Amino acid sequence: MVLSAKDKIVSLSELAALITDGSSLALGGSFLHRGPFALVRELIRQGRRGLELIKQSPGYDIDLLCRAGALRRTRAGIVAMEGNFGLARWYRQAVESGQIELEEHACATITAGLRAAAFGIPFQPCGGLQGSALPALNGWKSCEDPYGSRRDVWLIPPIAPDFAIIHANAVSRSGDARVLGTAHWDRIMTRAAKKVLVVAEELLPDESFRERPELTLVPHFMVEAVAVVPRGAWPGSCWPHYEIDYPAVEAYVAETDSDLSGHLAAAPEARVSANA
Amino acid sequence: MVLSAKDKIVSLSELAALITDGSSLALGGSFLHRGPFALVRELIRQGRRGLELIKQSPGYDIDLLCRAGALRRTRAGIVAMEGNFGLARWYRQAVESGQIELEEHACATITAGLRAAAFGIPFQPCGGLQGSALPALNGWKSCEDPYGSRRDVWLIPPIAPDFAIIHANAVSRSGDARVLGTAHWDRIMTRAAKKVLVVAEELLPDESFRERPELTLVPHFMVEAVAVVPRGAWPGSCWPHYEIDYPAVEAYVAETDSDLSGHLAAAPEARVSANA
Amino acid sequence: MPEERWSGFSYIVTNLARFIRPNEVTFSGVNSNLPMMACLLAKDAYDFYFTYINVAGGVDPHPTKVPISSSDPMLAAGTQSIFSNEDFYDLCTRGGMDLCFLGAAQIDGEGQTNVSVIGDWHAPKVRLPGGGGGAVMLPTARRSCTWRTEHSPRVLVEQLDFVTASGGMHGLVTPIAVFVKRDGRLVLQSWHPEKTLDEVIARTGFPIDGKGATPTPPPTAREQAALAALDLAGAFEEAAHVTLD
Amino acid sequence: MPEERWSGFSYIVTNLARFIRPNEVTFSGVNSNLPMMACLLAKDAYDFYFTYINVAGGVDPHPTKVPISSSDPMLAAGTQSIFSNEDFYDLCTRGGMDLCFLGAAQIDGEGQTNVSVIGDWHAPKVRLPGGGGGAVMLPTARRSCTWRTEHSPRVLVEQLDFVTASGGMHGLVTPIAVFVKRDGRLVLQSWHPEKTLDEVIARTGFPIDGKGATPTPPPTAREQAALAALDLAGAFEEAAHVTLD
Repeated sequence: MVLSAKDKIVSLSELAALITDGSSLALGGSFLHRGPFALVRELIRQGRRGLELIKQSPGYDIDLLCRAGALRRTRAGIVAMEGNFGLARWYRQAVESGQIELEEHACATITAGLRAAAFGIPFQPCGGLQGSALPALNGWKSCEDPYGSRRDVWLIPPIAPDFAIIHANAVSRSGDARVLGTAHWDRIMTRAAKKVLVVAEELLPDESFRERPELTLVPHFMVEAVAVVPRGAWPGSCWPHYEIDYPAVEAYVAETDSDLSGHLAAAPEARVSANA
Repeated sequence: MVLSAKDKIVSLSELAALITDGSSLALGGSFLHRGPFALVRELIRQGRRGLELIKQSPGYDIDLLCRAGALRRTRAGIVAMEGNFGLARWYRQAVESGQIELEEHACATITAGLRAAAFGIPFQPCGGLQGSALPALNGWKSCEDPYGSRRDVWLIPPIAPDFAIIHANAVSRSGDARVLGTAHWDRIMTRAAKKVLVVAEELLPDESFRERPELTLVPHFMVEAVAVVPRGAWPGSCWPHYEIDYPAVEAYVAETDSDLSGHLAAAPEARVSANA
Repeated sequence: MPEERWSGFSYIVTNLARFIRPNEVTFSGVNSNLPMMACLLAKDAYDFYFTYINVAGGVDPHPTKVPISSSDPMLAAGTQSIFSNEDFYDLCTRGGMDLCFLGAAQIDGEGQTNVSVIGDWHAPKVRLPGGGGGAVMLPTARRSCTWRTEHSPRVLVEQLDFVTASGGMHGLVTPIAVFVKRDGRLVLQSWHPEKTLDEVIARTGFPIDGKGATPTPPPTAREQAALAALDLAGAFEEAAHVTLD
Repeated sequence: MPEERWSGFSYIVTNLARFIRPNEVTFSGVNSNLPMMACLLAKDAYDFYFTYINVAGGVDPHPTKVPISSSDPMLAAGTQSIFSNEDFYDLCTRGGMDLCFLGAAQIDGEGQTNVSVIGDWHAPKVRLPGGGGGAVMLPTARRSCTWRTEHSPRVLVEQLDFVTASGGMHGLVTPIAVFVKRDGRLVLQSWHPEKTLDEVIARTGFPIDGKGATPTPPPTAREQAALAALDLAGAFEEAAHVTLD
């Protein structure tokens, strides 16, 4: 008579609807790899505004949000399209024009801030940063080692995103999220955020998770809701399911105006719902 | 013409010989579960002295080292035989008589100290501890949040063991260590220690690791040397290979003098080498 | 176990289980057979879902038998994820742990605990297991509960020999009484119906008055059946050595 | 590629590879195609083992093709472990990273880097990718090396527009020169044999004197063969747009 955890599967549009204007979002993956891009596109379709993006290495996601005018602020480590596509043009323009506010981090200081939130502590010391102008830029405090090592260390304040949103390889009905290959920064993001949303390549039966529970990056009880969106990381990669769709990224980059309708309509989740 | 990482497989006695008198050892596992117990017994056979044991939840291992007079000091969170066997008698006697020095921790403060070492920072803030007498006992420093939250937090100094020694389910020739089920504290121990030694239940071909690299807890380049010792976690469990050998633990606990020869001779690794 | 009567063992396990609430994240750790059984009992006996995580890395496990060690890997059998030690501690310190079962040797009237030492720390009469989870989890979990198999002034004390963990227990169960925290103090909620209020007060080392307390409601049929199923051979009850005196 | 002659592309990749030492832990990150190729080249061309870890989680991977993106999961193909981002950063900050390849937009004579901005940070002429790995890895890795596909006073500068990362590069490779750190300054180690020392000095924005520098030894047959095998179709060389001018 043991009751199961509840079913958390919703549609992509229902998942996006959980996110309100002005929310701060930690997005999983890195550059063009295993990002929750279908969800980002759906937020744009729904006209979300005033978002903050938190990510060590955003690229396509932040560029898209800037191009759509959906972003107000970002805390980011390194921003680029990568894979020979260079800088993220719409992001660059948004920062240079003052359209969005940038809090520039090193990747590891984003992680430190997420760790402070994940560990429930008021700050996280971060190694390195000696001589960098970033701490002063951000008003970070340093501290002398009270144990006498004479090593000063920078203290990074907590970063607790409203949502962490990751693209997983597979989920269970109750929300267990399996990730294959590198987890990028997804682990610490899901521990630091107030709520976790998952987009997944596929739904697998509970038995599959019971056979290899070690592959579950996020246990179901930490997950708010899940949408199953095959090819949801398009035009990026989701190993081992698919690689980067280079022609699609080239087409995205080649477009010079802010109208995203063609790109959004070309996305796998749009074509599926058009067919449905 | 790509050269492989070197073969790190040695015998159990060679592995133990890498550890010199007076070393500090972080031992993997928890209580009677997946501890590197064959290695602990081998250290006793080799007459090692003056060791320090660092572990959140030692039990059989610390009791054995106390009984053999091999221990000088411990940093520990909770010490017990567990599984209905109650307190660890020889450990208790060693502390009460002043034979060993105890630095009493909460499990999470051991982890925090290991994190400080693993992260390369001079201290790690640790949540909780409010009202506990442990911080004062250990001379830990607290710090007010420089970001104005008015939350004080305790700062734990680094714990960098000379060696982390874990019992893995499987290894590759070059030292990749796979762990199934909970990793207990093995992950952070292997990141904090100056050197990592692995005892493993079995040797598996590289192909097996290439199929599921996500199951590798410690990559080969972090590992100094490996001994393959089937049933090496005896009399404890090594899931899914075997459970606790309760009669053996009962026999160990029932012995009232410090002579360990019978117990050491009954261990699987001793019976194998006697047959060899 | 005669119907609708408590043994000391069933009293502790069942009343610990009654602290578990729907949809909460509930944790049992090492050296904690009775809370482990309470969590398994609650899964079977109550009509609500809760998340049961444990020190073996299990999340809502499906053990095929009840292990003797409460940190046994059997408690991760059938789990769909492995939630390792660092993970559940971090969950607790960041405020995501709803209910934590934490052991104690001595408990005072504020619900502080000593698991370190009997006597002076530096000249111990009895060296106890030590710090463990409490010092960090007791102040950071939303609620914590503890249990003792002995109800006497030497375990429920006015003054701890050492304050290992502070922050205050939400609940305490002994073989003869259930306490809850009210206004920062442990107060008697109910007592074993075969005992008297006076006896409970007399055997409690910290001051209580028993106002508002009632005899503990008897085990329900489902609680009894669930516990019987967990301890078919009675081995756990025997090993726990719980007496009412 | 004519035998024993350098192209700008082969010059950068090969001379980056020459910084790799036996048994060391060497890392390549995002936005780092040339170091990625240098690591793969070194694995093939040199008679020693080193550990190659990368931002895709790979440890001594066996990619079945060279990916366009230097963070592509292909760089974890055939790996025997996944060493995720938190893990390799921690390795670096605790002193376990021997050689780190780190990108830069501007480099000064002390080997500090700017990857943040051209112009004033608060009123940028060009917003660059930003902080990335450098600010934490450059001061904590045992050695770091960087590269630029352009050798000019606007990238090798006297004064950075913004100091993103300090701590000092051990090595720098451009299409026409190799620099190493000596006494806290980047000094010229060797230059492209088809260029002159004077040209290199003139095109370097920070002061160098070229004392002790020599023309760069030509690529060995094995270096050439290894690079050719990595870039069979020449697509990487073409995409890199490296010129000597």
